[in-house]
Amino acid sequence: MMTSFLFRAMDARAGIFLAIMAAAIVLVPAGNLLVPEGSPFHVPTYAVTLMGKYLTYALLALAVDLVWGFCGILSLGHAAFFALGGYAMGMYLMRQIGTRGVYGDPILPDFMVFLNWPELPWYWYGFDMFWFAALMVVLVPGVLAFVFGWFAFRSRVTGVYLSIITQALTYALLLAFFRNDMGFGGNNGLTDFKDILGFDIQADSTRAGLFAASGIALVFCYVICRAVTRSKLGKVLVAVRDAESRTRFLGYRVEHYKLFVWTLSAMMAGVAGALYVPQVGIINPGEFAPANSIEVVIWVAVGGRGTLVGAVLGAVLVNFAKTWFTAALPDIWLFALGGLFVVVTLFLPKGIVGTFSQGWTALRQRKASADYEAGSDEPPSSPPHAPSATARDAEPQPAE
Amino acid sequence: MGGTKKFKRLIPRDAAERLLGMRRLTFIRNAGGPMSFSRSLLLFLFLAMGLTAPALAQSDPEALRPLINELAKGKYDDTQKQIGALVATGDPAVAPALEALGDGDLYFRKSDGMVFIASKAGKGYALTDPLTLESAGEAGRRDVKKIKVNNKLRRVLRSALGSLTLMAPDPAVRKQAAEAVFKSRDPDSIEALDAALAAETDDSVRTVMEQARAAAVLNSDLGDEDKLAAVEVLASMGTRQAMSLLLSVQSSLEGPVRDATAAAVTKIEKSIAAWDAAQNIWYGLSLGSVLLLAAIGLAITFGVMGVINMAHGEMVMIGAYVTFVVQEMIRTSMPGLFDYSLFIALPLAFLVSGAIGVAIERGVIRWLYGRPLETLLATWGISLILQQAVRSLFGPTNREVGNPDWMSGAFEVGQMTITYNRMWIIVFAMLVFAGLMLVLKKTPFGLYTRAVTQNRRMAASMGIRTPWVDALTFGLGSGIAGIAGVALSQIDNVSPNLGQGYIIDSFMVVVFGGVGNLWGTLVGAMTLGVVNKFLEPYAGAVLGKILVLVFIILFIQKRPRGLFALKGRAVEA
Amino acid sequence: MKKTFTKLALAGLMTTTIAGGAFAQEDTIKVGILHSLSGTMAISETTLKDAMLMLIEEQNKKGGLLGKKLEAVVVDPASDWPLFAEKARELIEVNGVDAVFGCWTSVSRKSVLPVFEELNSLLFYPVQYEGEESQRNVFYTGAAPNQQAIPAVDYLMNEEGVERWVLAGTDYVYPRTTNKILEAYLKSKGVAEEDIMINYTPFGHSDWQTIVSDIKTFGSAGKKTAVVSTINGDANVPFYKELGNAGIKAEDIPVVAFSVGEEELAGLDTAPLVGHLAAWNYFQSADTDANAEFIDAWHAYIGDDNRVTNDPMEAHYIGFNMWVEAVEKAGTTDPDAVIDAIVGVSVPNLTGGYSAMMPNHHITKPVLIGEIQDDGQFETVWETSGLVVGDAWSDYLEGSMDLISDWRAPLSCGNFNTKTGKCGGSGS
Amino acid sequence: MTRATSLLYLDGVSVSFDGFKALNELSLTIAPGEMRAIIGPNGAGKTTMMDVITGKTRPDSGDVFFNGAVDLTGEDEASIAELGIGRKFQKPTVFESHTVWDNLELALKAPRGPFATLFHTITGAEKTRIEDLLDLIRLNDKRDELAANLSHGQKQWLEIGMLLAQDPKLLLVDEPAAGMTDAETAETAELLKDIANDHSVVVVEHDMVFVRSLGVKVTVLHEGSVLAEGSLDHVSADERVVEVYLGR
Repeated sequence: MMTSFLFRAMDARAGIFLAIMAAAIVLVPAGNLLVPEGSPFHVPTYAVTLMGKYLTYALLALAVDLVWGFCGILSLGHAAFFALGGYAMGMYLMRQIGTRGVYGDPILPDFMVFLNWPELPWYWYGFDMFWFAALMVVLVPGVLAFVFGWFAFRSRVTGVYLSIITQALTYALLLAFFRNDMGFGGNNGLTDFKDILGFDIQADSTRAGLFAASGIALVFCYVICRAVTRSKLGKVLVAVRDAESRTRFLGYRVEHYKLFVWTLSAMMAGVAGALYVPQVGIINPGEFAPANSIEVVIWVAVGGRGTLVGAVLGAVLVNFAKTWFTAALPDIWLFALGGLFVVVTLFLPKGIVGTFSQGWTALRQRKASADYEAGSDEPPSSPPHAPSATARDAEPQPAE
Repeated sequence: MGGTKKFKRLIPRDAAERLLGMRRLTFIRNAGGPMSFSRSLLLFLFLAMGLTAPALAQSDPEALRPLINELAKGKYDDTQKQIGALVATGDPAVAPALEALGDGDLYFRKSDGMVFIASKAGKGYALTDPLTLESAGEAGRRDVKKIKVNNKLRRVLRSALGSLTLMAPDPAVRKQAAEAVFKSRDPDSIEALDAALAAETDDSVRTVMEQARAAAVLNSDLGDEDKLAAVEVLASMGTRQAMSLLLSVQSSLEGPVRDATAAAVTKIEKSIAAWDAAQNIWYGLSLGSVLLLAAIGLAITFGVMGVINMAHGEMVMIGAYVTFVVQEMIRTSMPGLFDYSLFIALPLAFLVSGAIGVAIERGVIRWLYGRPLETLLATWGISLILQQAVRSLFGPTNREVGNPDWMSGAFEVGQMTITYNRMWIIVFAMLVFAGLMLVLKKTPFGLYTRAVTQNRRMAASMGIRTPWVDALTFGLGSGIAGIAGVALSQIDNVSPNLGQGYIIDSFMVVVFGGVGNLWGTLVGAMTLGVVNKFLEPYAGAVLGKILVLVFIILFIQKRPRGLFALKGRAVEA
Repeated sequence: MKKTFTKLALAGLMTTTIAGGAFAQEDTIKVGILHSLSGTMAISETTLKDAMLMLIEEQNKKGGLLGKKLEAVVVDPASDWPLFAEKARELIEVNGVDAVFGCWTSVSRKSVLPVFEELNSLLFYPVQYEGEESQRNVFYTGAAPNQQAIPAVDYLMNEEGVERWVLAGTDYVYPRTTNKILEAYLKSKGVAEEDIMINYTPFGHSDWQTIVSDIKTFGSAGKKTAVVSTINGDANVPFYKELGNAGIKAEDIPVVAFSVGEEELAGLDTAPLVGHLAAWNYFQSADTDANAEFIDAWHAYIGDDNRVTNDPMEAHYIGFNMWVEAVEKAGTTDPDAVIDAIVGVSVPNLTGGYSAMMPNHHITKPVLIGEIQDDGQFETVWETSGLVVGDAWSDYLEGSMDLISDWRAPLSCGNFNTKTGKCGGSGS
Repeated sequence: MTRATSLLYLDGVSVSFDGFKALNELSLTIAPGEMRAIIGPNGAGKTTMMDVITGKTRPDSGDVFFNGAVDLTGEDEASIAELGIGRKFQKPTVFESHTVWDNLELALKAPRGPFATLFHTITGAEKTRIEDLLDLIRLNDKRDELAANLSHGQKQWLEIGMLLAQDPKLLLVDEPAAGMTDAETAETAELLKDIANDHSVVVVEHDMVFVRSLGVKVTVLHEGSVLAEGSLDHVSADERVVEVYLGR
């Protein structure tokens, strides 16, 4: 059963994606570790870390695409799950510092020492073990998403209302984690990590390893997403997206489906966050910022909603543009980035992948319909209403 | 000129002049201009002292000069002694110098230690002789040094003035003088107060004087009987100030007076607690009206038109910057208009933000109708661009937007303090809301807007130019946001980040109230404001805000379409 | 397809910059500037970027350094803390800068610390901060708590006779630590628990009605009360506006702030605030030749005579000159050599004295208390008689009172425990 | 007929929206195997009645029973659908970005839980059933077409096909002939009659010709309650009905 379940995930597009990812997972670390510096094929550590970060963003975008692109749940709060996963990993990394902190306290992290915490708060227990932290990475975002979703979907909160309360969720968490009394280091967050699983976190090989781990996680989650979206459940999700009450009248418990995919997506976001933290070296409440969640949605939109590969592409491209612009045009890069968003919406409404595959299909269909006799009145384009049907769910009601 | 302002309020010009009418002194005529009034005030001060002083020495400027020049030396403690010495001469000719000292305009020349009154002129200073008040040439910025004053010296001056203006002809001045004595609690002024009370005709001034006397009595070494009476006066005052005073003397008292003080404090505390609740509601309404102002434009662009307008905050910001530009122009060309700057800024802010709104609608949003989520993406891009544009144009730092006089200060209602700017903002928010309702319900434009948003195709087929209605509606929402920016510039930073701070709150308000319903926005804003302000004293500002957010999340579970949702079949059509 | 494209583009970008860097390195020394030009911190940090560009330009006019021209490399970390680390790495690895001047918030500094340590480069950090840190690659040219907070409290106690204290701050590590230190300090001076009120607000808090009224209430208990404000940047403007309108006068309840400088006051009408205080190591009003020169140069550079100068700018001025002198002393920009050479380097500050780099990588500074004037400037009403040495580890916090820092050989340790005689904190 | 022997039993059902009474003490009974047409002017409460039966709207008061025993007022849409009540909307509602085949597959009677669907693989029996349905609704050649590309009438049929795929005991059909050509209308009437052979059907319709061609018992709704009941000829002879239909 499982094999057929996973086998469904494959087609040409997925094949290309997986091949590229496999190449990257092998070549980038190899280029960094094996090729000597100075060679044109050497990949500098800076680039490895940067690309590793992009991959975690891509995983986050994938998670958002799963709920938004396929189920029509526009989450403006996914960064919260990402950050929670990041915090779980950060807590593990903090505990690994041990006596190497500036105060040399074997148990308490530095920020607790100088703010006079007498002992480790209970919720920090267990995070000195990797397996426990790894479990929490998926469990904490998963449980939060489950509880939040259970209430919200059962109450049939939909559209913008749902989007805005996801913003409220991440905003509330932002404020909560800013509080020093919470015991997560306040604004400074968790930082100054030393090693992960015994490997020096600053070593080139660890960075290459983290890159590879991010790549593998991305591939793994991609395959899961493919399998889910191409299963009958995936069809139900799209049905929910396009005509929620029709789906209900067919006897599907829409809230269960939403809850399933929402929780799954939150767990993926948590994994992304956990891989992000050791690579950038810090986790702080800024990651909960509502604007971050909006940005993720934008990555997905740029790449192409509901295409999975598009989400990955969008995340990598937008972040690459950001990296480039902030260095090349430090004073005016926001013009460039803002302009990019406007241009993409106006001229590539289906995102990059969506537009390309639409063009591809149209080309093929034109060829096909030329082969047959032109008899149909309807142009063989893809449905004009498909995106707007989902958008309609989010459309607010007009004034009375 | 903080110092000047403070003195100015104490005694109006005409009163001082009437008082001084009989004696024409040369330096007053010489002084002329706007300065003359505070000079006369100080003169009055010395005249008043002269009544008790043994002799009013006739001025010989050169005899005083060494004393004046002394001011250039030493530290604050020395300055205090030097001021005392100057006052002791009883010579009115020292007044201008002291007044300049209070304003921070007294300088000394480094080369010879001579003291001058200096005012900025070009890159350097124009010097005035502090005794003859004749021009004494100019000096470079580095040639002179300011004689410093600090809070302590300002306090010394304030209390001195207080006990000496108790007999002024203007009741308002007498009242302020009595209030100053109340703050200084100087036992030496009891005598002066008794004299003033005997002559006092105005009841409200008399009350304040009695309170001031009570304050001074408690601070003196008079007998228990006097003190008990004083405690009673203060207890009936019931204010925080009175409580503060009672608490401060409590430890130095004994026996029945001490008990009476304790009882009085308890009594005041009780009455204050009741007022606190009222004050909290006021704060809540005030916060609510800020939220309303921030959200009401969004209630149109998002609520009515369905555009997820992430650039809404930037429209507010642009309104604030319009206010800045208007004030800047007024400052440089017609300073007299400053008090009207907001009225000039309002229509301009509406037009500028509105025009930008129309441009955005025509340029971008009109291509995106029916795809609200894509408006989110595009308007997010626009908001980045607008922020950066303002940053490039006006710089990244805060710009100063001043409060006109009628927006400054506060007044008391019972034990509640109401600041003028908050009060006007509440009034303004209500006016904007009422105006908007009027436009939407009673004008043809409003009718068109409602028609188009309800059924675009039908409206179009009835001959309404839907594209223009769209553009103007978006312009209206943006213009309203611009107006909100004028109001918010009075209480918040004017910086490129201004809009970012309000965007999330605005969305919360609109969604909480029920998308598409202006009344919902009003009630939503006020509810969130009041809830927030009632939570804040118990939970603290941070936790209070978190609780409000959790409240919104839970509330939406209960009413998935906001406070004022439409019911029935139409909702899911 | 897309992956390869990205990789190609990235590789392309990097090879050009690396090649460019390598080529340029022949005749220039690169200096990185790591200040946010967008996002929430742009409001404060952009000025520092401009100040650095000015200092570099002036140094080049003087003939550069070691016979080479200096070249500024500006990046925008966009108030995004992880991005700070990424950009720091980019500056050092890709652009090959020899020193970086940057960061404002503590969290941004914490974020880049491991990068500077790993890549062994230099960071000059110009902002007053909470202390509790001393790192080999970082030079702290802003004030440590003992160079700002404690003198300010002393002033209020001695000069204004304050007995009751409101410690109001934004909820993050600098106010938390500072207030912790102050609380311990005040208690050691005999201030009772109930005479201290501590209040924290979120970042960017804009509705101060409740807190201002709380301060009023707290101040009406019959004892002279003062507010010690560690409220951060943006939130100050609405705070002071509320304060002014509520009629809290400096003569009654003075507010002393550690994060409010000339730049913050530029957004305010200061007439109602005259007499409120701030503690810094520099005020624009400092009456010295060096300062006048600096202000003139700044106005000329920025092309606006109304722009103000502030304490962190002076810190960059000092830090940059120290670096220049240390490089000249060492004859190379090699970080290890500069780290060795810079301790003990003493350069003029803008308040008429000299500041020296101490072995703990903090510098000596005078402490000034200023009162706000109606023109948006501060007037110094009190200053320390001599220079105060920045103390990395507070003497008033339990965990750190035994720690010292000395980066000279043979100790070479940022957290040497004088009790255990070991490097590496207080633990076992 | 009593509640126990009925298939659908509505008694004294009232629903109001903001003071407007959409249903007013409505009572209606459908026997097993019966086909019933419901007519009434706009606003008579036809769609609201459907909403109440299918669990979309909760009645303010009154009883709704299915199969004589199951209280529908306590169930949600999904469980009512699982009980065997299928509903076709007024506006054809199909899953536009799915193919015709997928639309039917989703509607097919099968376990409805997320985990069941996640690991579901289509069986031979299911394939045959879909093929049959495709023939029935005459969309065999469009099976791989996206539903969005179908004509209006084809969407109506697809929706009816989806209804049948659910294998319900009771079909609620809201204006099946709206927007159809005369030929399509006639075909639809035939289709419904076929279906009525082994299902109970409630048809809401405006089109009198269509109702007449069904030839079944008619209930007239007006202002939220039953105005008249009987054969079409009987009710159209009723003066009140005539007044309601023509008098305004």
